[in-house]
This record gives sequence, C-alpha cells and structure tokens, in this order.
Amino acid sequence: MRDPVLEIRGLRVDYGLGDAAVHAVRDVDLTLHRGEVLGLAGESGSGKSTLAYGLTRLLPPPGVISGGEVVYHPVDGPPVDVLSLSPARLRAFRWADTSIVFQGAMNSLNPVHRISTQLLDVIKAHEPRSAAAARLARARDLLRLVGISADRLESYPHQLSGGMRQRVMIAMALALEPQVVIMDEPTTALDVVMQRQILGQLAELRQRLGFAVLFITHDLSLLVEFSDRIAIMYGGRIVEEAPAADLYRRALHPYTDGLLHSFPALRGARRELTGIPGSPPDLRAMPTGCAFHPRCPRAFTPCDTDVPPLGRPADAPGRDVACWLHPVAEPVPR
Amino acid sequence: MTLSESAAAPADEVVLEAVGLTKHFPVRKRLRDLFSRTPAVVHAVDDVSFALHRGRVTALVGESGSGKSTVARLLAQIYPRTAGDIRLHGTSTRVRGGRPFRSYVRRVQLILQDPFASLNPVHTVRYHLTRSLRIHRNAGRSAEDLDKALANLLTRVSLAPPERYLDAFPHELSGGQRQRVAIARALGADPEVLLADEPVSMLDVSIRLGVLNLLQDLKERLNLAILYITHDIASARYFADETIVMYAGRMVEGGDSETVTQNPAHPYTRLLTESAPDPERITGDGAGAGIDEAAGKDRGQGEPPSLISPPAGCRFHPRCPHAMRRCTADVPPRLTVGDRPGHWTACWLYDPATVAADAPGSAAPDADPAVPPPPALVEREDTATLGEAR
Amino acid sequence: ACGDSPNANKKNGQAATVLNVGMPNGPQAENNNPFLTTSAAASLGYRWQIFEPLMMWNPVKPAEPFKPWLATKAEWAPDYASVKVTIRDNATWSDGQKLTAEDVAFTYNLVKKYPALNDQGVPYTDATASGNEVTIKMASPQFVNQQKVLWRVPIVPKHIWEKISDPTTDPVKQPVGSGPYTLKSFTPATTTLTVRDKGYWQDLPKVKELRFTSYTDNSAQTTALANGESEWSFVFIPNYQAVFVAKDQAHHKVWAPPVLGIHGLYLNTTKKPFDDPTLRRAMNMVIDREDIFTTAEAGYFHPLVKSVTGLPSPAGDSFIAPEFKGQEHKVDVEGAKALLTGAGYKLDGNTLKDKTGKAVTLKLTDPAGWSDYQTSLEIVKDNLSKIGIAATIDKANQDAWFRNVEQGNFDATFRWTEGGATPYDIYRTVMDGRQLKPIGTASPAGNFGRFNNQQATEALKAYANATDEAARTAAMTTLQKVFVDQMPMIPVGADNIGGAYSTKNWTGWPDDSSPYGAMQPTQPNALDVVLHLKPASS
Amino acid sequence: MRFLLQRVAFYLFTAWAAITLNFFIPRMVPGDPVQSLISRNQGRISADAIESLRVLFGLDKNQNVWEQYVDYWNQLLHGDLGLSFTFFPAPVSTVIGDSLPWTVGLVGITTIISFFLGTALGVGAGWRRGSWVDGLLPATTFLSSIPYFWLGLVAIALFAGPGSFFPSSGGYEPGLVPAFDQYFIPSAIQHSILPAATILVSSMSGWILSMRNMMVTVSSEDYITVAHAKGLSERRVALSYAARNALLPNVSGFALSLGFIVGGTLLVEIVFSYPGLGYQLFQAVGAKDYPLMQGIFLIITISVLVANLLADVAYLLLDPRTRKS
Amino acid sequence: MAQPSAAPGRAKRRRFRFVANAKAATGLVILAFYCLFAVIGPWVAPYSPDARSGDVLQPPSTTHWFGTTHLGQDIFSQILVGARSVMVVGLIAGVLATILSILIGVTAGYIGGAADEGLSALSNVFLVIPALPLIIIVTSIVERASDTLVALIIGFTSWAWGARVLRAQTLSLRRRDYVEAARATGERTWRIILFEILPNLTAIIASGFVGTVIFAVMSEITLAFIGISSISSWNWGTILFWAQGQQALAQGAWWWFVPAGLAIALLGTALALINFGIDEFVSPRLRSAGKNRIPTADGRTVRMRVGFTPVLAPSRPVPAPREEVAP
Ligand SMILES: Nc1ncnc2c1ncn2[C@@H]1O[C@H](COP(=O)(O)OP(=O)(O)OP(=O)(O)O)[C@@H](O)[C@H]1O
Ligand SMILES: Nc1ncnc2c1ncn2[C@@H]1O[C@H](COP(=O)(O)OP(=O)(O)OP(=O)(O)O)[C@@H](O)[C@H]1O
Ligand SMILES: [Mg+2]
Ligand SMILES: [Mg+2]
Repeated sequence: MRDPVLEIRGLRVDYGLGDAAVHAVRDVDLTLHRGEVLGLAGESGSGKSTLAYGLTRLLPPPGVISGGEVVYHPVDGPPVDVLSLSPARLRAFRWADTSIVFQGAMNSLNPVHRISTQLLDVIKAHEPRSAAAARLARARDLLRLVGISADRLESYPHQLSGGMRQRVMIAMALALEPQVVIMDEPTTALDVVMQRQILGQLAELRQRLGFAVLFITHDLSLLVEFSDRIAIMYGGRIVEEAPAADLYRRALHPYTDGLLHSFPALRGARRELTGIPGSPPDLRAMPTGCAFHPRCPRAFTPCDTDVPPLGRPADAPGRDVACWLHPVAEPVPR
Repeated sequence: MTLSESAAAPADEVVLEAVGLTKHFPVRKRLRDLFSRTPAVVHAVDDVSFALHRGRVTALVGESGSGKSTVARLLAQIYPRTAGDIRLHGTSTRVRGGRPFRSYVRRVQLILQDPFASLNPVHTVRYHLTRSLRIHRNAGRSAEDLDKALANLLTRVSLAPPERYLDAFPHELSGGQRQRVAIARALGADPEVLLADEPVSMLDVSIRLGVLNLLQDLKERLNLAILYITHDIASARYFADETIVMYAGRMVEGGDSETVTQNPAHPYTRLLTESAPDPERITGDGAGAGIDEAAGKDRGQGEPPSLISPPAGCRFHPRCPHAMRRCTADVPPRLTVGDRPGHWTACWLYDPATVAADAPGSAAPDADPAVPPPPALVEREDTATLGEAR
Repeated sequence: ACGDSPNANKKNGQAATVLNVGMPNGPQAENNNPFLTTSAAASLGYRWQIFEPLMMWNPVKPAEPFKPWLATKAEWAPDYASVKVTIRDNATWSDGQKLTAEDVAFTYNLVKKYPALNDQGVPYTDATASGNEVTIKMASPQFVNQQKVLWRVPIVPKHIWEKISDPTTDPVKQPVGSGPYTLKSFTPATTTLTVRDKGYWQDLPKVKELRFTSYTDNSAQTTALANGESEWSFVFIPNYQAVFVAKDQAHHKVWAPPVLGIHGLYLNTTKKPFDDPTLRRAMNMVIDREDIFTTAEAGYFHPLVKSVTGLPSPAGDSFIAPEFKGQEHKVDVEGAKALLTGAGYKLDGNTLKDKTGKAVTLKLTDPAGWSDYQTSLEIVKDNLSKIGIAATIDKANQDAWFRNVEQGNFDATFRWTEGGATPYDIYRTVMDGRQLKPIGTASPAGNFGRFNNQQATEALKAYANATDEAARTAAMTTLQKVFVDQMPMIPVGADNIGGAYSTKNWTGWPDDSSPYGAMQPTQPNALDVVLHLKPASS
Repeated sequence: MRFLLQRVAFYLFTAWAAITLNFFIPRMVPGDPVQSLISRNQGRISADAIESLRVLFGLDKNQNVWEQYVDYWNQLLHGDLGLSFTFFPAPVSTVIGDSLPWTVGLVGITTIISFFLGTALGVGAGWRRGSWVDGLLPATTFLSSIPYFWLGLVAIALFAGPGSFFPSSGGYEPGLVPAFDQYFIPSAIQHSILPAATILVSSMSGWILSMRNMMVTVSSEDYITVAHAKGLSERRVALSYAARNALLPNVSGFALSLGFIVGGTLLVEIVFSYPGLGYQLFQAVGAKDYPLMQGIFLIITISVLVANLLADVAYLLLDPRTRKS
Repeated sequence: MAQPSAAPGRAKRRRFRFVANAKAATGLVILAFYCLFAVIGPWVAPYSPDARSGDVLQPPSTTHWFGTTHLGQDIFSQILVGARSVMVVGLIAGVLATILSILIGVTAGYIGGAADEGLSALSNVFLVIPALPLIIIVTSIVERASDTLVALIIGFTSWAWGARVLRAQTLSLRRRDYVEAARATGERTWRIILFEILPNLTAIIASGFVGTVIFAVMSEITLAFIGISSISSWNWGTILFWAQGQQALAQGAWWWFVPAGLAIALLGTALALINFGIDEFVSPRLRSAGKNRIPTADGRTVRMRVGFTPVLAPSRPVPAPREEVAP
C-alpha cells in the first residue's frame, strides 16, 4: 500500500520568463502513494492548480516548468520522468496513466460534440486497434459506473445537468483505468447534496479500481472527511503534510491551525473561530524567510530571514512540516 | 456624516417583511404551447413570507436554484413581484424606479453574490463609494466632508488605512477586500436593511471568516437587519439568529438557527445537513468511509424538480423517503414543531392526523426499510444534548 | 452535341467574311425594335443593317442632295410641310414579301400614332399611299428637318407590324426588314447578323457576317480596337496615336469628320459683367482651342471649330456668309486686353476690373465625371487668367448640373448644341428667343445662357419657314452676324461623326479623300459604309 | 421551432422595410431617366426626342407616390419587376437574369474559396502561433487594406496587356454565345481568373485574421486542455476540438458575406467590365433606371435576408446548444 | 469631482502599455504622418495640384517625384493636397458612425423591450441595404457634396454594424453584477449607461471606429473614382478617376495610379495595425508576444504551446524510487 506511484521532487513552476516571472510553485516535494487519496488545500492563489497542471504539463502559456522532476512509477516497468517525455510519449502517457478531472465540468466538455464522441475518442486514441463495438460497450459501462443511464450517451453536454456532467468527466477519467486521478476542485460548483453523491461514488470506485487520487479543494471539512493524507500549501510551497485525522486534531503549522479555526462546523459544540489575520502574500513580492511570517501570531527570529525546510519534526513523527516552531529532526531524504 | 452609529429604534423591531411573496418568470413559449391557455412560467419563488428584524441576521439556505437570490432581488425591488407584498415598517411598498425607488434603496441595500463581478473593473474604489454616498446625499458639502465620509466607510469595513485602498482598481484587490468594498458601498446609503446574497461563496475559508465577522459586527454596531443568503448551512448556524430553508421556490422550514441546523425537522433539511461535509464524522482510519454511508439516500434522483411544472403537493415528495399520499396532492401548511418556540416546517409528517391516515413512506419512490423513521414519530432523546449550544 | 454549339464555328470563321463592330455600351437586353432609342438594335446600331430609311443623307456633307434608297425620289412642297416620295419597286422584305408604298405609309402613320416611337419629334399629320407614291404631311414647315423625315425613320413591314399589339414595348425578337442582313443570334454581349441570300434590291455586301459586340466601357473597347478584336467602333480614345494607331500603324485608322453640331462655353448673358458682349468677345479671343483640341479631346474627338461663325469645316463651309469666309479664331491676348481697356475695363495687375471697378470672376461648371469637359475647363481657366479673369472650377453633380443649366443658374459651362442638316440647330440652341425663359424656369431645348436678341429670333423663324433660298441666305447671314458680334456662346469644337477602324481585313471605308458618309456604326449611313467595304487584297 | 418562426417574422418585417426604402430612395434622386439618356449621348439624341421618351417610359402619367407605391407592391406580388428604362422595354427580370449568373458565378465561387482557404490558413496560424503562416499576417493585412478596384487596375496593368493570356475585360470572349460547351466554359473561366484573384487576395486576409483570433481564443478554453490531457493526437485536437468550435462565429460571418455577394463587388465588376449585377446597378444609378435599381435592390435585400436565415440555420445545425427546442 | 480620476502614475503605466505594443506604435506613427500631411500638405506641396505645365505625362523624376498627368499637373502635389480631404472625411464619418452606433446599439441593448425591437429592426434594415450603392444614390441626391457632407452621408449609412455588435455586448453587460449593483445602489439609467457600461465597451468602440474610418476612406475614394461625388477638392480618388478616365493603364502611365493606391493601402494598414494593437491590448489572449520560442538552460529551444508546457530545467536521468521508511 505504501509504495509511491507519483513522486514530485523540487518542482518549480513559473508564469513568464526572467525577471518578470511569477514563481507560483516553489520547490515542491510531494509523494502520492498507490491507492490513496491525497488532499491538497491552501489559500486561493497558493499554487494548487498550478502544481496539478504543472506536473501533467498542461499549463497554458506563459506557464513554464523551471525545475524539478515528476517521476511516475508504473505497476510494472521502470519509472518514467514525466517532464522529459517527448510529445508523442507524453500523449500516450496522459490519461492512460494519469487522468485529470477539471474544475468546471461546464467547460471541460466540448459543447459541440456528443458525450459518446468525447468518451470514445479517448479510448480510440489510446487503443486504436480495439473494435468499435467493444469501445461502445466500454463507454456504456463507464456511464453506468457513475450512475448515468447508458442512453444518455448520445446527449450533448448542455442537455445534462451540472452534476451529470461532472459524473461524465469522472467516467471519462476512469476510462483507461489510470493509476493516478487528479481532481481540481471537482465539486465546488455543486450543492452539497450533489457533492456528497458524487464523492460517494468516487470512493466506491476507488476501492474497486485502486487508483490514487490527488484531491484539491478549499473545503477543509470535505477534505478531512474524504482523504487519507492532507498537504497544505501556502505561497507556492507545501507547509504541512500529514494523515487527515492527525492534521485535523492537531495542526503543527500556524497557517494550518488558522485554517482549521476558520471554518464553522455544522455539528458538535460551537467552536471559537479565530481566522487568520492579514492578507495573502503577493507572489511578485514574496516576504523573505517563511512566507507566512507577516501574518503569523507566533513568528520569531529566524522566520523572517530563513525559509524553513519541509521535514519530519522531532515532536511529531510520521508527518512533515515546514516551520521553525517545529525544527526538522530528519530532512526529507532526496 | 449622517450614518447612524446606533439606531434609536428598539432592537427586534420588524423592519422589512415579505408576505406571500411570489415570482414567476415567463419562459419562451414553444410552438405546441401556443394553443394552451396557461402560460409557461418558472415558479422561481412561491408564497414566501418572513420578517427581518432590526439587529438580527436571518439566514436563507437551500440548494442551488431554489430561489434564494430571487427573493433577495424581490426585496430590493429590482424585480417586480408577481404577487404578495413587501412591507417596510409595516407599510406596503411597490416602487418601480425614479425618486421612490431611490428613497427605497436608501433604506434597503442589496449586496450581490459575486465579489469578482459586482465591482466595475474600470472604476476605482473611490468612484464606487463616492457614487453611493452622493446618490443618497451622504457625501456632505465639501470635498473634505467627502474624504471624511470615504475614510469612515472604509474603516468601518476594516479596510485600513483608507488611502491604500481608495485609488485601487477592483482587480488589485483580493476577493475578501472586494467583498468589503461591496459592503462599504451598501453602507454608503446608510441603510436599515442589508440583503447579502451569498457574500462569501467564492472565498477562501479564512477570508470568508473575515467577511462574516464583519457582518456580525455591523449588525451589532449599526443595528442593521441583515438577510444572509448562503449554501453553507454551517455558516448559517454560526452567524444567523434565525434560519429559513427553501426548496424549489418554497420555504420548507424556519426557526432559530441552532435548532434548524442541529435538529432539522423537514426531510429536505435533514438531507441537507447530512450531506454537508463534516470533519467530525471521520472515524479515524481515514478511508473516507463516511462519504459512502451518507450518500445512499438520494441516489440517482439528486436532480431538483422542474420549476416550470413543479410537482403537485409538497415539492420535495418525489425525492422524499417518507412521502405519503397526501404529500403528492396537498401543499403542506406551516406546522409548528414542538421542540422550540418559533420552529416550524411545511411537512405533513408533523400533522398527526395525516400520519395516522397514511403510512409514512407509502408513496416514496423506492421505499427503503433501512431508512430511519420520520423524526416526528421517534422520541427525541437527543434533543437535550443540543440544547446548551447557545 | 458539341458540334451543334453556336460557338463551334466561331474560331474558324474566315477573316474575310466577318466584320467585327464594337460599341462601349455595356451588356444589352434582347430588343430589336428599330424605333426605340433604348433598344440593343439602336444602341449598337444594327437596326440600320436590317431596316432601311427612305433616303441616305451624308452628315459630313450636309448640303449635298440626298441619295435615293428605298425611295427613288422625294419631292418637297415649296413650304416644306409635305413630301411626296416614290418607292422603288424592287425591294423585298426578308420574309420574301414585296416592299410597297403601303408599308411606307403604314410606317409613318405608326410613328404619328405612337408619340413614343416618334424619336425625332416631327409633327406628322398623315401619310397616304397611292400606287408607288406616298405623301407624307406635316403640321409645319420642315425645311431644317428634312433628314429627320427621310433619313431617320426605319421602314417596317405592315403585314407584321399591324399585328403587334403595342409597338412601343415589343422587343421584335425576329426582325423582318428590307436591309441586306438578318438577325442570326443575340447575346447580351454580341449580336450576330448574317447576310441575306437573295431578294435585296441592290448588290449584296461582301461582308457575310456582322458581329456587333458591346464592350462594357471605353477602355475595354479601346483595348479591343488596339488588339484588332474590334475593327470598327466609335469611342473616345485618349492619346489615340499611342494607344490605338501605333499598335498597327498600317491599318489602324481614325477618321473623325465634324458635323453641324458644336460644343462650347455657354455664358450666362444675364449675369454682370458677362451681359457685356465686349467682355464675351475678349474672352473668346484668349481661349486656346488648339490646346483644348489636343489635350482634352485627344487631338481628334471634337474637331476644331476654326470659323468665327462657330461652324465646323467642311460640314458648315457652304453655309458661311461671305463676310465671314476665311475668318478664323486666333489666340490674341494683347488684342483682348486692348478691346477691354477700350471698353472701360481695367487690368489691375493680374485682376480684371469691370466698369464699376469690381474684379471679374467666373465659376466654370460641368459634371464631375465628364473628364474631357473638365479638362477643357482647366484650360479655359488657365486662358482666362491671362486677361485677369479669375475662374474657379466647380465639379458638379450631373443631375444638378443638368437642372441648373436648363434653369440658367450658372456663370459659364461647357455644353453641346443640337445638331442637324443646317446650322439652324446650332444657332437655335444658343440664341432662340422663343426658348427664352426667366432664370429658374427650365428651358430644356436651348438658350441656356438666356440670350435675348430679337433680331436673332426673327432670323431663326425666317430661316425655318422661308420658301425661297434667298430668304434663307439672308436669315443665315443675320444669324452669323449676331453670333459673332454678341458671342453668346464661345464655340470650341464640333461633334464628330467618325470612328476608329482597321483596314486589315476590309477596305473601302469613307475618309477625307472619299467622304461618302458618316462613319459612326450607329448612324443610318453605317449600312452604306458596309456596302462599300471590300476584302483587303492579300 | 418557435425561434425559427420568430426569425421568419423578423425577416418579413425587415424585408418590408427594406423594400419600401428601396422604393423611395431612387425616387428621391433628382433628374430623370430621359435627361440621363440625353446627357449620355451628348447631343446625339435631339431635344425633340424628350417628349417621345417621356411617353415611352410612361413618365407622362401623373401618379402620386402613394399610387405608385401600391402599384409597385401589386406588381411585385405578381412577380413583375417592371420594365427597365435603359433597355426599354426589356423586363427588369430579364436584365437581372442575364447578369445574375455572372456575379454569382464569379463572386460567389470566389467568396467560398476565399472563406475556405482563409479559414484553413487561419486555423494553421492560430494553432501554431509563430509559425510561417502567422508570419504571413502583416502581408495579408496590407493586401486587404488595398482598395479592391486599385488592385484590379494594377492586376490589369501587370498581367493583362494585349497578347497576354489574361483578358482585361468582359466575362467571356466576345462573339461566343453563352452555352455549356467546350468553347464557352474555358473562355468564361479564363476571363474570371484575374477578377477572382483580386477579390481573393483582398478578402482572404479577413478570414485568416478572424479565424486565427478565434483559434487563439478557443485554444485557451478548458475543453482544449482536457483534449490535450486525454492524449488525443495533435491533429484531432486542432481540428475536431479547436477548429470545430472556432468555426462557429465565422459561419455567420460567412453567411453574411454570401448575402453581400450581389451588392458588394460593384467595383470589381466595373474595373474588369464584368457583366454582372454590380455593374448593372452602377449603370442603373447613372441612368436613373428606377425599375432596374429597385429590382437589383430587391435581389440584394432578399439575398442578404436569405443568407441571414441560412446563418441562423447553420448555427442551429452546427451548435447543438441552440438546438434546445 | 463626479468621476475621480485614477492616480497619475497608474494612468501613465496603462497608456504606455498600449503604445508599447509594436503594432499599435507602428500604426500610430504612420497615422501621425498622414495627419501631419493632412494639415500641412497644401503648404509643403511643391506645385499647385491644378497647375498645368509643359511636362505632360512624365514618369517620376527629380522635378516631379511621382510624375505628371496629361495636363502636366504634379501628382506628388495632388497626393499631398488630397490627404486632407481623405483624413477629414474618414475622421468625421468615423466619429459620426461611432456616436450613432453607441447611441442606438447601447440604448437598444440596455433598455430592451419595444425600444430594443424597434432599434434593432432599424439597424437591420440599414444592414440589409447595401451600403455603397446607397451612398452612391444619396450622394447623387445632394447637389453640391462637400467633404463634410460626404462624410456625414457615409457616417449616417455605416453605423448599423457597430450598433449591432454594441447591442449584443451591452446585452451581456447589462446582466453583469456590477450593473445590477449600480442599479441597486440607486444610479440613474443614463449614468449607468454612460459610466458603468460604456467604459467597458471601449475596446469594441475603438475598433469599430477604426473600422468605420477605413470604410469611410474607401467609400470616399470609390465615390470619387467612379465620378459620382462632386467634390471639388483633390483627394486620392480624384487622382484615380483622372487616371482611369485618361486610360493611364493603356498609356503605360503607371505612376499616375500607383502612388494614390499605395497611399490608401498604407493608411488602411496603419489603421488595421492600430486595431490589432487595441485588440491585443484589451484581450491578453491575443498577445502574440514574440517570446514564442524560449531557450532553456542547456541550450535547447522550446516552444510555448497549449497542452505541452515547456520544461526549462535540464533533463536528468530518472533515479530509482525512493525507499519509503515505514512510520
Ligand atoms: N498567467 C499567469 N500569470 C501570472 N501569474 C499567474 C498566472 N496564472 C496564475 N498566476 C498566479 O499563480 C498563483 C497560483 O495560481 P493557482 O491557480 O495555482 O492557485 P490555486 O491555489 O489553484 O488557487 P484557487 O484556489 O483560487 O484555485 C496565483 O497567485 C496566480 O495569481
Ligand atoms: N431572469 C430569470 N428568468 C427566468 N428564470 C429565472 C430568472 N432568474 C432566475 N430564474 C430561475 O429561478 C430559479 C431560482 O433562481 P435563483 O437565482 O433565485 O436561485 P438561487 O437559490 O439563488 O440559486 P444559487 O444558489 O445557485 O444562486 C432558478 O430555477 C432560475 O433558473
Ligand atoms: Mg485553482
Ligand atoms: Mg443565487
């Protein structure tokens, strides 16, 4: 269970070149293990989406990957460096091994093609020799898998409701049974009832198919409930990473702590909500040292000068944090 | 400066009241409808009544498309209403435009849903606020007065120092800051009522909290009556004194916030609260089991009903696990739920006569014996534990 | 099936049997009605190859007697209000029937009955046939309109036309005429005529096929002429030596004989100081006709009017009064200045001041699109500045110009006069007191300059109604005297009735050495020209 | 369906308004057909002819404008466009019938070629920004800024002198009878090359530009990124996803340009003396030939409206979103 | 201080950004030249454009830079003097059509209802009627068409397209939250149109203006070329008219029509360039910045393209998977 399927090391992603570049993702290390759900949360603009698109090389211009590596470990065969794949091999790699569910289902489906066309062409592109009938059968199965009747195959996207479209995207993501599924805020546009339904189905499918999920959302409650591990991003860096329950019970990083004290809970006793003072950092003029220090209630001497490394703190084994309050006992091995 | 820091009027006075408010949007006719007598309309809001009190926040929750924004716009008189009445301090008002409209909006201000869209990208913060002050003649006489009023407004919404924000364009502000500007603009009119349409839905949790705290603060300091519209039922619990739940254009439940969220009466409210993500639900092994468990009840029918031809009777009945025959025929009236004063719901389950005549769940689409029995029929042993929340 | 195509023999048509005629008139609609000015037959001119007039008149030599054609003889009554014509007996229609005096009488009665067909406006009252003679009666003396009666009316067969319900709108799809050609095919661009095999009253022409092509505009027509596609046309060719003649020095020719119709600068004789004949004469003295002729009219198009009487040569030679014989226009700036100062004008530096001390200025007007007139005005403007008259040029809107000129709202404008068999039409257009209208009321038929001279009006009347030659000569002399003295219009060039042609395949065209007829393909003489053509010997 | 009905009602109204305007505008022009005929002939038609021509054209009847308007509609509804003055008494429908095929043939085919070629190049330029196709843009911009007629003049000067393969004027070799045979067709094609090339050069860059910009816009849509993420081949993404969607707004532009075929290329026809409708219209305006002017305007109006309707229908077919009944 | 102005520093930055666009800058420079000549043309022209001389139909030489006409007039002077009329007509017509299209399009879009139906129908009728023939007819109605009048006629007949585009855009803006918000604040209708909606339409209005100017210049020149308009002053169309009337082509006098045509084409290009500039300035998506090819650290060049984010770092051999330490 704990063997890695996707390893991100020192990934740096910029928007633009040279001096004008915005460093949206800085030296991110992250490992996704086979079959797990890794949640990714953080303030708006902290670089979550950029990370997700960057590691699949789908960032539109002016995004560029300026450093690091992304290693994919197939079930069998040697590891692959995704960043050095040729366009043709990258195309083959995509979807078959890593698929993505984008934020807005509304815009992710081509409005002028039928659902069937869009489902079938991904199968056809990767398995050109398969029989047409077999492909169609697979497409029907996929739709059924996500709880949509197969006769909706001939619909156009606009004829489906938002929830159905989102489910079609999930079905499409699973079409080639990839090892990794990346989901960028897949349910923000939906209401809670719909959201719960979709995630429920997804959890079921994951148990059946055993893919790993990188799940990005703002909704911490959802994340805590749905994922195995959670990574928190701030200012382009991962500031904390821990098993979901641990993180929820005890946040090490002051930013995580602030986040956890920012959302009201529906159940249980009413908690004090403190929030996080100040405003998010400007990516073009990042504070020196720890990016969070200007807002941190517990900032002290090294915080404004030195960037804390991400690693295992002595006081909390089994989790990673980047904060001078919890000095690293053992840096993450490279 | 005319903005009243503390209103003399007693708190809890009803400021704005909706009585049987109804809004039907006409839809484009199709050829075959040409010959039918009844015009096709979207029943966006049907028979909605509630009151906003001075110094209190009323939350309006419900799924997407249930008519929440429409209610807010009706109250702001941006849309003409189809039926019903809007009473400001007890007097019925209907304004169309011109001077009466302006004097109405001076007292009732609307804050729109999306902070990214509700500020004109070509104008500075100064322009937006100046306009609001000027229209409602709160700008004073001289340029100095105006500057003072602007500074005052910005400080009030915690955008300090004001000079830093006055000449900024919207795109230079963060979402939370924009939302505050939008609120400041509404305050520029020195209103008695704030209609805040999902003021935080687009924001990040930490920024969201800041805005909500601000509203809370304003309510207390200025004695405003606030209508707080949201999807996020948990935030309603925290910030609203009273919560109203809407489903498909109708009000289905209302009462004190803590009661409605902790002890929901209507099956739809229950579905809503159960579906809301809840970190407390994690069992510890982190396998996401909670998700599966809650998802079972509404599978495959998660679609809201058509509002052009809404279901007869209770609009929730096609999805309701406890639906009875009566639910498919008669619109349920407001029924008081016994647990708290002021808690009511529109559900036949709370009418003992109906329940006696008709087995709950007998008309449900796929009656599932595993579903817990309707709340009215079980003894509420958990009520006591929730009581001390407030 | 391809062999059946009408285009099949196009390429191998032998050069010596076909004559290609061109006109720059744009695409045509099928309409062979010989009476309608708007028909393709009139526009391209082929109506005269199918239908014939009673007599041939030579506009180049207007005073020469008419040549017998369908009529062998025409006798005018002394008052010229009726004419008795004798019809030849050997003419037949192309459907084989014989042409009779009945047909001729029918034709004239038809024209009388339908004013829409009477494009010459002759007031016919009646035509009666008896034997082979026809008497045509008119309401007034027609001495000056003889050619309109005998030369411009195409004779049509009674047996066909009496069945046409409305001859004013009938396109006459299958024309039957007495001429040597019949219609072979029509397309909007090209009409083909083929020669009759028998029954023509004189020798059949050598040209077996006539192709009338309508080019879309002047430059297309010019190009066609230059490369030999077109062998005969009437079109304005700027710099014709370089553009046309030089392309085939040996064969490409232009002959542009003048007729009794002129172009010149009309002056508004009611406007001060142009109501003064002295000033008008002085202006006449500085205008450089040569320059206009070579620069604006490409050295041929409007032949120079040299005689002071305004009559072109040779067409007008026989009409010039003895006292003006040999008197020609010359540019004489000094003379003009002297004339002006003598009359009380002052030349103040570069400005001419009239008797009241006001500077003499003038606005020259012509439609914007008429480039030869515009060029002429440029030259006139230049010339007038020599005697201190400041002229400006107004490029007017064509319709507005038309209206303003007819209503007398102008200072000076280039325009044409009517043309005819005698100088009467020229002088009538310029000086007729009967056309005199107040400024603001239109006088469409002439006297645009509001020239008011009793003597001239009387002389015009006398000339048209005279019953003897002496009276006519006297009237003509009076007219010329008034014209020269008063100079109500400054004559510059004449209309030409010539054409551009090629002698590569056909010879026998009229030219200065043998001016037997007009040269325009649209004139009745065109038939005469075609009959004169012989294959170029090779 | 209702959408279509609504459109049709709208078109009928526009047609009525346009036709009415077409009726009144020519009548506001000063001068009359007789005068124009005389002035075109500069003295070769005598002033005495004026009366006969007025009678001929029926201008001597003193009908008031309202009666004329009613008559006009009456005739129109009977399919009668009246008689042309210039070619009196040829019916306007004959004159239009003679020239319409030329215009439709030349300009229509050219417009279609220009659209497809321009669109194809635009797809290339927009998809691979910075490639050679993109490099063509400044040049095509320059070409499209040149007035049509001037380009035509230069083309004639450069290519069409005597002895050249390209004729400088006309629609076919004079002397040929229009027929579908081996003499006429090649001649018609030969005559159309230069004018067609002129139109092509100056109109194509518009398509290139608009298609390129649409491609660039569409390329940044989410569904394109998804298509890339799906690992589809470049060709498929470019054509079936990007170009297919980018084409939509251009389709209505194309349909509109089809509508302007008839009226839009007057100058090319004038410069090349091409026997089309634009040339006829120009002549008719000069000759005050109201019936012909009205007839041609009618054709233009109808073709623009039909093209608009086509655009609507094409949109309906191409964009499933609008098909929602 | 009804409309607070932006801080000077910021405004400067924005304006500068527009001019920094190479295309726009080129276009502006060319246009500036034309405007300059429109003003000073008649004074700097070496000859009077009407003046005849003995040098008839001379090809370009040092005395006559662009050669002479059949009357010996200097074509260079005619071009210089003609610039004014062209620019005046283009600008007046452009301004007029733009104002009309704003008035009609924005009003129709914002007010909606019957007024919208009426105004849309009006602009559709104007769209359906072919512009050029209409202009020809209208121009021939008036007797003495001055430059201004021609410009007015062109302006009055060419607003429809712009109005249609503006209406569509206004329709979408009208539903924007900030417009609703302004309404809810109590703004009056005219203020909403003028201050909330119009500023957001600037790009469309500007490109519509540029488009109309091009169209107006073309129309004016066309009118003069076919001899319809009665403009007494010189413009480039008049030059072409004379060249055509004298069959300059057949006479081999290429210099007679080439300069005028190039002058028109260059003006059109300049306006088109400015149009691109505006488009790209407003829509960052169209910014085709020259940095399409970028060098990487190890000397390769990669291309920016959708779907394949370039990787600038040198590629390293793939290391073995890291050993996971069990917690
Ligand atoms: N084209 C671009 N040019 C410059 N900066 C950009 C560009 N696109 C994104 N950024 C910046 O990169 C940062 C990271 O953006 P990203 O979309 O990854 O944030 P995110 O964490 O996904 O936020 P959200 O939760 O709001 O989706 C943001 O601060 C954003 O402003
Ligand atoms: N202008 C309109 N014309 C027609 N139907 C409308 C209009 N505005 C809203 N509706 C319909 O009325 C219903 C209620 O819409 P409303 O915007 O009030 O929902 P909401 O509860 O605010 O939803 P959300 O949470 O998504 O904002 C929806 O079905 C919507 O489609
Ligand atoms: Mg994101
Ligand atoms: Mg809403």
